[in-house]
Amino acid sequence: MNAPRTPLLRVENLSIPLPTGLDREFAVENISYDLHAGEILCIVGESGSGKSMTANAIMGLLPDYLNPSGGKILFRGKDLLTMRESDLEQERGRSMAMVFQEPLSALNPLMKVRDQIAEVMEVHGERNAETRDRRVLDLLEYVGLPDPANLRDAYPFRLSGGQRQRVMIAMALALEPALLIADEPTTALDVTTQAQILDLIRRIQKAKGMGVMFVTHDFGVVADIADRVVVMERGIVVEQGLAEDVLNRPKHPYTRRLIAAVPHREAHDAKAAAEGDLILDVRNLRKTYRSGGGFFSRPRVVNAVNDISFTLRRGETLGVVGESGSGKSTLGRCLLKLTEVDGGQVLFRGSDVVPLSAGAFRPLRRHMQMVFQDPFASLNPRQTVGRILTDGPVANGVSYADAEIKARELLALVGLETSAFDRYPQEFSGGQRQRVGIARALALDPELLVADESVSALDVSVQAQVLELLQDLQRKLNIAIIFITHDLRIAAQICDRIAVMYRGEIVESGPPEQVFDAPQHAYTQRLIAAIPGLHWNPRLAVL
Amino acid sequence: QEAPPVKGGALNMIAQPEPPMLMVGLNTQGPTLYVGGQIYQSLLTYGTDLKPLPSLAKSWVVSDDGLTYTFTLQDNVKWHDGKPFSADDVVFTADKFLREAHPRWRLIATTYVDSITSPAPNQVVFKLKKPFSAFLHAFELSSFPIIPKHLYDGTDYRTNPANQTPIGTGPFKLKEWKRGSYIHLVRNEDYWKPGKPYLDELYFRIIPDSASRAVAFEKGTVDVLRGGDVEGFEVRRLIKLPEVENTTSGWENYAPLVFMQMNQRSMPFSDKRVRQAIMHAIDREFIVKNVFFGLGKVATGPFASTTLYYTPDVPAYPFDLPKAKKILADAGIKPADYTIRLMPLPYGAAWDRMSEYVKQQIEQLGFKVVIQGVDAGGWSQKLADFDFDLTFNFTYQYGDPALGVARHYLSNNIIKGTPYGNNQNYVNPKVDELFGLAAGAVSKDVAAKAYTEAQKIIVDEVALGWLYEMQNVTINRKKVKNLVRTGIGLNESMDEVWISK
Amino acid sequence: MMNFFKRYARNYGALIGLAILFVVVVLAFAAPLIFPVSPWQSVGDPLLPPSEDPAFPFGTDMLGRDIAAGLAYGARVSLLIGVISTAVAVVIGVSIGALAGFYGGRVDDLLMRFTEFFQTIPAFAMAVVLVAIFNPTIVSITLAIAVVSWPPVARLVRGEFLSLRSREFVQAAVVIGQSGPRIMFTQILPNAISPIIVTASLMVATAILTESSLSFLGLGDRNMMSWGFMIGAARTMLREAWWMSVFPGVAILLTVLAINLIGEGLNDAMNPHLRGRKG
Amino acid sequence: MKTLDFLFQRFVKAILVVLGVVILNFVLIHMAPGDPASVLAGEAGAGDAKFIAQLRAQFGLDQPLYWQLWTYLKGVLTGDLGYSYRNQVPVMTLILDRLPATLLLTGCAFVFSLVLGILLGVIAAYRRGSIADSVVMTSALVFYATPLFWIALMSVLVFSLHLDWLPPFDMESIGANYTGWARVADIAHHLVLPTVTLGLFFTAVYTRLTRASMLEVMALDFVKTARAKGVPKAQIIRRHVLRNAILPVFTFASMQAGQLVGGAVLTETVFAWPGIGRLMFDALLQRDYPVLLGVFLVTAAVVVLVNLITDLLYRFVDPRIEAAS
Ligand SMILES: Nc1ncnc2c1ncn2[C@@H]1O[C@H](COP(=O)(O)OP(=O)(O)OP(=O)(O)O)[C@@H](O)[C@H]1O
Ligand SMILES: Nc1ncnc2c1ncn2[C@@H]1O[C@H](COP(=O)(O)OP(=O)(O)OP(=O)(O)O)[C@@H](O)[C@H]1O
Ligand SMILES: [Mg+2]
Ligand SMILES: [Mg+2]
Repeated sequence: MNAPRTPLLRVENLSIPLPTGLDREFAVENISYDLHAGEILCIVGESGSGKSMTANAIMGLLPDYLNPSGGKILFRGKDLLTMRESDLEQERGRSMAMVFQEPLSALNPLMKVRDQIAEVMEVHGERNAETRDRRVLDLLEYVGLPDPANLRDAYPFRLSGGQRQRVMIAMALALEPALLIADEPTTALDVTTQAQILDLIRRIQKAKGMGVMFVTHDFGVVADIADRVVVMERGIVVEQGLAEDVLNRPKHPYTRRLIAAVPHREAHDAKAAAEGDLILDVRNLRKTYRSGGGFFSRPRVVNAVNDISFTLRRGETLGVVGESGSGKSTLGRCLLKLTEVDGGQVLFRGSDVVPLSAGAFRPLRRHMQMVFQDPFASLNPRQTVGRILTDGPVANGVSYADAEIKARELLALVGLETSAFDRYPQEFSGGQRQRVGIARALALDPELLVADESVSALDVSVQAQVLELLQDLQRKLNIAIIFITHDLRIAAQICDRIAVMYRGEIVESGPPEQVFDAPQHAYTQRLIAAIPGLHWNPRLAVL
Repeated sequence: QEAPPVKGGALNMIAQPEPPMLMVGLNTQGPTLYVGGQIYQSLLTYGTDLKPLPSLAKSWVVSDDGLTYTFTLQDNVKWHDGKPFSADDVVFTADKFLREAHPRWRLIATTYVDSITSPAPNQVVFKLKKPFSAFLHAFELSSFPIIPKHLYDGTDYRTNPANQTPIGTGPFKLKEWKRGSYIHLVRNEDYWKPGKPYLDELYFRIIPDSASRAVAFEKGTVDVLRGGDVEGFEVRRLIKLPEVENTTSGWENYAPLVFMQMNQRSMPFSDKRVRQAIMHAIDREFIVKNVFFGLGKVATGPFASTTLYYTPDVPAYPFDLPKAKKILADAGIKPADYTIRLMPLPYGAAWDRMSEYVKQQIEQLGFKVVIQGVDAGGWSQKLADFDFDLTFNFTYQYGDPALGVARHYLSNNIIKGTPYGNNQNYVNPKVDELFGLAAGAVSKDVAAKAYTEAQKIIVDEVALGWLYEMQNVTINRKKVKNLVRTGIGLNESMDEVWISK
Repeated sequence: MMNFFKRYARNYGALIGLAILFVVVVLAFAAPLIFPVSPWQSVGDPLLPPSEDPAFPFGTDMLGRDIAAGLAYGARVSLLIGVISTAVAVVIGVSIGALAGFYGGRVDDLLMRFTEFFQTIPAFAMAVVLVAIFNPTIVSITLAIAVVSWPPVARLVRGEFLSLRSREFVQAAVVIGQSGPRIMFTQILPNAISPIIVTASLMVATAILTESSLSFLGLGDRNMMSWGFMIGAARTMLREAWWMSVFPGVAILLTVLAINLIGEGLNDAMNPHLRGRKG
Repeated sequence: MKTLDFLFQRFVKAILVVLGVVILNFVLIHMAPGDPASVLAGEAGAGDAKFIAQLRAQFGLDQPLYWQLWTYLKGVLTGDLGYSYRNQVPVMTLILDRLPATLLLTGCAFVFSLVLGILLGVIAAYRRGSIADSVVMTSALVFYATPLFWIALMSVLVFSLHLDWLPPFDMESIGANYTGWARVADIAHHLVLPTVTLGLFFTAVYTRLTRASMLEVMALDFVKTARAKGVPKAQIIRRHVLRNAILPVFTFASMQAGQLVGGAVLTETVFAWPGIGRLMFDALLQRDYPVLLGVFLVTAAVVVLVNLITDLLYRFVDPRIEAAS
């Protein structure tokens, strides 16, 4: 990195104002940074900090009603902001390309993979169809897609998320651009797939010497791939520098806060939970989904929960981890009888709840509560927080007056002001809403709490607060918790035991240190190897 | 001025609506008779003065006691398929076919006819059980079309394939029927009137929309418009076109007369004064002028003014709202106590307008009126079941009061099951007696006297609320000659019609 | 709420629509005051062209009835039938859609086949047949329109229920032990209400069009003056008296247009995209 | 296999719908007031019980109800939709006579409205916010709110009676007896007004739909991808947006086939177009229930058929269908 070289991309004092009436004046304000050829620049920051906005501004993909009010974006010395649209079109796809977050929707559903990739070459002057075709084949092979000859004639819906993201990358690489912008390209993917894609991007970048701008909110990813880092907070660049420095010696308090919140398993203090009473005993639980199928074709059968057994004691936290689709949520839903169970027993306090009818089970529900994933979707937008918190006790025969007193206590317990009682969920931030969700579950004094990805939708710093709250509550109330997550690091941080699920089965279970440090099952091993930023220990950062 | 007839040419007319079939023995709807009248014929026809005229019967004799009718048939008449026509066909028609298939003939035959015989191949004799002054009026095309025995005897009449290929004795034969488009008839070369018909071809065009029918006439695509082919307001416009003439003649035998039927089984209509008041409350001139575009004439009583035995010398009911109200007040009737169900005749826009008008007028007397929209089926069923308060109806007179008029007033004709009887429940023994007397009279004078007296009583009691006599206008281009000659108008065999060059 | 009105008021067309509808509603309510004589009553010479006689600014028809009076009374019929039939359709549609969407499975299958059946068969032809067979009265017309117009509501509500049912807050309600019907009414329905309102408002417009079409074909209630009836009666007189058909047509057009504008305004104002997550 | 399943399901569904309509029809026939026999007898001017009984036997009205339903079903299967008492012709004959005219009219109106609607919708979406957009969308709004029969009447008033450009009634010049191309031209001349008036409402519908759909698709991520590839705007619209946006318009349009028939009743009535819509109106005036219900059944069947065909076509156009469900 020799400084005098003109950078490949230079963002200079860029400001993009937001339409009036939104929460802040500028989406990004006065930001500046450089990106050199042959390096990976990571842009990190919490949701809404303006990461995507800068990326889109560079590509000239901002919506019509958002216009930069000042600054320059110099690409190889030319200001992209003053360039004519037709000239910009020439640059896009040829010298700079972009990969988006959501591989599902970023591909045209009605166009074959081959045509979508070939189109880049076509619009940039490659007239020979045969050449294009050959190149498509090469590209597909290059990004590591299996059976490219057949796959190129597939429509996107046939591909998995990871495959689609590879197609997107192939498309971006088609003309070997000098600049690749990747906006959270792995956020929607599994850890294992994420690791592969990160690997691919790194490999390509090395091979082609591109400049890569990589947007992410995951410090693990930063640690894995970044040469340099830009940290953004609410539209402002608060810190930038070499990855090494920023990760291990963060200067700005915001950066420090972010890093401090990164999950870490060391924090786990092994507590003696094994003595509590047995509260849940699951034996050979089964759940099979059947869908499609008809007169001439067989239905698709998914053994989402396949012969699962485990036990849980009061005050214990069981982490359930596994990749997407491994059946974690289904397991949770079966336990709470949110879905029909196909076989096995769920002994709750010694008696089997599986055979109970919905009506007979309803009185038992108050003992088993749930905290949901999406704090926006899990609260009825038409009800006040008070109503949300009192509905449960009222449905279980508590008088409204008592329920209200309890609700106000709970608000205090989860760290919200009691004035929240009369407000609507929309008036709260994500973290606050998740607290409301937890309070709702606690309103019924449950003995078992199922938390399904309860922190996945939250930013790291908020995530840390909520995790802390959960742990705190468990200590106070001595509840048993089943904590479902796809993030091994989080599970390791707060669970007493971890069960790893793979294709509907628990392939391995034990205390976190055992699962983490001496994984037995090959799948667990793969899972752990894929965790981004494994070599970097945020605990060691100088905070 | 009268140029000699010339032969040849095609006459374009309209069949509206398209007739279901042309077999007049099985279907007596207007268009069927219109087209079928050129193919089938009857024994007699009737002049505009309603006097019988020869058709397939060349002459006829009535015995003095009025019980024996002897018809002598034309010579050399052949069916369209070449088979000779004879008295056997007439006997078959009268005794078998029409008795089974034709309700009006069946009634006459069972009530009056004793026997039907053919003493000679060209003679038919009807012997009656009792005298029937109207008997000679029962031989018009719609009542008594002659059916070929050789095609129908011993078959199921309704499913007989010959219904699709009608065979008659008339001046024209069916050549082609393109459904939805036209019916094409051609000259019958073997017609029994020598040298006739003059015309080579007849086209009956099917034009479903009334506005297009008017345009078709304007443009010269058709030469003749029959009454009902176009809307009333179009008539006013079309008759003013150059080279066009019109006549209201040709409907004397039918003389349709429109009336209100008020159910006299219960109040308010069981009170004659209410009926009288209502007659005064309705401006019948207004109806004729604004609803039916002047195509009619206010009716004075049960007999159409163009028919036999009509007398204008009956009580009159001029439009006079105050008087109507006074009649009710004098009678001590509180109209507000009554809600009258008005059931319009579902025959189209003009009839709807009339219902709306009548409703308004009766409401002005203080009655409450609700219009009870029904369809044709519902209308005839409700009327036939006596389940109505007030409705409209009209009757064809068929030349003689005994055939078309008396049925609405005779107390022995209060029969459930038909909309065309004495459904309003009018009962007056004196009237029964007078109609009986007239029908059985051998002498015309006796009949006339009885009918005159009956009319006076009926009108005074407002047995029905007569509104107006429909006037159907036939419009044609002037070049079409001899079009309307008789009282059955365009249903008449067009064997004398010709087109000037 | 304030926000809602503000958003609505931003929409120019929606305001115009509201203004027009306001006039029509006033006209409907005030009809007996402005025109004390029945609209069926002959009050002038037949077939007076508009503005020939200042007493009849819109002219008279073939029976000398005041077209203006007909327009005013017709507004009552249109609005009445439009609103009631929509209400009935919404009740049917919401019930069926809610049951299907909430319970899913067999119930859903059955109800949706039923709905599809009604959606496939030609709606207007069906309305014609129903009214013809049960005789045109205000009740049969209203019901016939309702019977042919509920399926979209059912589908909409089912869709909403289906997606809301799997939403986490509904599962939360299950978990805290609320009963099925209670969840349907207190958790799901309030969240599905705005699309229902928007759809319903647009359905009123369609219902008015359908009613006028039925009346035009002679399938109106014979005791009520309606716009479609006026046009139907005037049809044969097009050449002689254009005003008899032009004015009622304009009345329908304006009313339906107004309601559509309002519906779109409501849609924009309630649009979940705009509402977003920030309240 | 999936395709077979799909075909099978769609056929069963279509047949069930038609069967449903048949049964509905039968129920309605029996709800109709007025026993056909007494109606007929009434029209024949006589109502004696024997005559009515004879008619009842003739039309099978004296059989038990389930037997009548069975007979009716059997009849429908063999194309017998009953008998028009009024016209003395089998209902099927009447309908088959008139069906081609209606198919011609609705077909033309369908194509007209779809082509014009999509065109205008695309223009409006492409030039969103421009004057062209406002003009198109305002007129769409107006035509969407205008009663079809009234547009028809007004166009007769203006284009036929006033300007005398186009014939106001019928499908052919009466009695002209053209043949060959002259006849085609004549019919086309007559077709213009009905097609346009019937089509305008649907044009408005499709315009609005296309525009909305285009805007929706234009906001989707893959459009952004295309822009990021450097594809020019016009090509994005053509290649990426249009196809995705038009599919829902097509689906909707095929579902509208039933509506089109409803419109045809009104249009044919005004223009005296000799189709089944007109037949329905005539049957309505005369309350000829067998014809009314026959027309209803046939239109329902045609609509089901159209939907079936679109569904099948759709399978080829949209690759995703196979994956769904
Ligand atoms: N299309 C838009 N219209 C208006 N405001 C927008 C738009 N897109 C983003 N914003 C606002 O701009 C700011 C920055 O958004 P941006 O999408 O860049 O955040 P981000 O850092 O990418 O967040 P995330 O991690 O959630 O993707 C936010 O306040 C957001 O609400
Ligand atoms: N309602 C359903 N019908 C059919 N299949 C389903 C249904 N719900 C889940 N599945 C399937 O069951 C399997 C397990 O799904 P589940 O939601 O339990 O996974 P998960 O481990 O929670 O995944 P994620 O991390 O993505 O939430 C998946 O293959 C999924 O496709
Ligand atoms: Mg982003
Ligand atoms: Mg899950």
